[in-house]
Amino acid sequence: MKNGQAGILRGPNGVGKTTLLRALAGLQPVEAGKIKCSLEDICYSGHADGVKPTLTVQENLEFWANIFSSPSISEVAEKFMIIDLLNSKVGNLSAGQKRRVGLARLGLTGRQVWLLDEPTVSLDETSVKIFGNIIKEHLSEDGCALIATHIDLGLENRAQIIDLLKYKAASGELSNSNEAFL
Amino acid sequence: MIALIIRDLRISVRAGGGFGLSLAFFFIIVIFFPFAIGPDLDLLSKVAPGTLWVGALLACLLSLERIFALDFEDGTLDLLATSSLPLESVVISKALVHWLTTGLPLVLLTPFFGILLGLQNSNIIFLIISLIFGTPALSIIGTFGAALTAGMKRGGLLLSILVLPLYIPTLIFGAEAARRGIQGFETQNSMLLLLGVSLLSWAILPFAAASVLRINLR
Amino acid sequence: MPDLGDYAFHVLASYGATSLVILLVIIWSYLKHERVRKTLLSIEEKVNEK
Amino acid sequence: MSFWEYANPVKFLKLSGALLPYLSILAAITIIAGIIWGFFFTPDDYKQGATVKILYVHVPSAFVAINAWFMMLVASIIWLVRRHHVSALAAKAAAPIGIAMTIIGLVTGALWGQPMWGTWWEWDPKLTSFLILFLFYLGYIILWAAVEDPDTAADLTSVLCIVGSVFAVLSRYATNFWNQGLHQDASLSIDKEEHVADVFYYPLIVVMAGFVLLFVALVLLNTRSEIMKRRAGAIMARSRI
Repeated sequence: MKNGQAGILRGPNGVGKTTLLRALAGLQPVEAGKIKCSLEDICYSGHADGVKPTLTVQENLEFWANIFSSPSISEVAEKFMIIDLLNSKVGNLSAGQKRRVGLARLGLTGRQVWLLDEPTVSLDETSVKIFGNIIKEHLSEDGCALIATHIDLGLENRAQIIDLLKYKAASGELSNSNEAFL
Repeated sequence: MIALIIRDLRISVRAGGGFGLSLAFFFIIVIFFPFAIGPDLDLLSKVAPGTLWVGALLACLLSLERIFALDFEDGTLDLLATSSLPLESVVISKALVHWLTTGLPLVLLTPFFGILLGLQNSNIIFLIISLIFGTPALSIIGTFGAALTAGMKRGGLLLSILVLPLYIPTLIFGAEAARRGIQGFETQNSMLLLLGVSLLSWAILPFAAASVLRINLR
Repeated sequence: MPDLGDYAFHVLASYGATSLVILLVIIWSYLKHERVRKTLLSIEEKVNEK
Repeated sequence: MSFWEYANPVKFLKLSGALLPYLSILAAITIIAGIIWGFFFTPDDYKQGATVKILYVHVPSAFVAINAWFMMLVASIIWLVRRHHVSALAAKAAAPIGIAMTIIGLVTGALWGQPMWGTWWEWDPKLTSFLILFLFYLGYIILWAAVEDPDTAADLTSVLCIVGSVFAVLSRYATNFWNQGLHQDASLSIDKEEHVADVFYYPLIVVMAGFVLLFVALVLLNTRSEIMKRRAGAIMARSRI
């Protein structure tokens, strides 16, 4: 993977897309192979949004902006089309709107490598398109992204599709912890 | 870290945050003891330090499960773990918020509850000091227990079984200090030991809790 | 048999309780060991046949 | 050849299987010999009369109960540092035996206390800390049972064991301190080894050695069960692939 490139992880359910992303993010131990990237550059976004229903959108974003010490949230909010929602409570939003708030966090981190696990769940068509554009912009700013998804994000030539099924067949092995007992 | 503390405080005072639940629980325990023991104020004042200590401990226990459960479910914990904030400071913030929303209000209300149990002289100050020293230990030990059971279904009961034995030294020293103080004996030794337990817990448990959290996030 | 005097009950009960608990632990461990050993053997056999 | 070679589960199974029969027989002989010596061939204590014979079951079980936890602590640390599965499973295997020994210690303590102190239960620091030890064992065993993934369970229980050790020691001192506050000097102290006369001491040592051998044998047996259980699971997982 180079800067300015995106990888799309494909493969049927249970093939290990989430596991791979979590391992890359440093949440899970890696059983084989190496990661050539500092954990400080990686931003992971999973199935769950990590936004609090009792707080407003603004409070949620401000919190993450603080954690990643990035200054302003208004720019990012505009990009992700949630600027009108800033003052409403997340609990009152629809699933798609909530997802957008969750994704907006990516823009706040200022990190180069985005690891996205099913980012487009519950987004409508226009939001998907906008999100695709955001990723393109991120790529053109020398970032890179690894995305597990089944939907076409419109990244065309920038994206390199990685089908995990092949690797699964090649390396169908036991976990280390089981191996010790054989 | 401060941002995390502020956010958690905000969540806990918003609707459904559970702030006040453990206070109400504490209040009810204090009221129920006279019902069980009888209205004799002399007798009540003798058991009052122990009652208030056990009450505080149970009230603490009640709110432990919430410390990590919500953040674990909605993925916040994953995100925090991948952020530049070390998990140790996440643990410390969580424990601090737990103390601010549970321990501190309990300490502040103790003088009033003491009156209900016949503790009406100025010696109640010893009880309050012992709670000030002891409740932080309850919070951090509880946070460790919550980290241990984060992500488990039916973790609540397990959490109590794991945490209660760890509470024993704090309870013994704390209640001892309060009892001695109220009966007019010197309390220096037990207070210092209580403080020692608190400081020791705060020194070692953030690391243990963070390592356990990492294991649970795998 | 030594004369235990007034304390016969306490002494004998202690020995009784101790041997009871120890025997229970031994039997429990042994039964578990046998059960697991048999399942393992049957599984190994099955895999070898294939 | 290094000691760590036996951290390989398969090698461990072989070695322990060969060792176990001898160990069990040795444990049985030692315990029975020690008990017979102590029960039939030692005089009554001038103060405590025949109850002193409870010594021969009470002290060894208490000794094993405490040291079983200590063994679990060491095994847990080895697991966390060197990731040898046998070590984690040995810690798991020791817990039920430790809790059984704790129960024996408590029951025989009560049976001894009744004629000596006039009550079945006394909040004596030693008895109290045994009750607390019981709680620690309970939490440890329940945590093992509650976590599905074996490696996660091993990690979590290991950390609990280490933290628990710190707090168990604190509790020990706390109970000492706490009971001093109420009673004067512990008139109820049947403080053991310190002033046991030689006649009682030698058979006691034999029984203690027997209990330790029994403990080791039982831990080996239970560790074998755990290893075989994991092995069965691993073979199943492999055949599925």
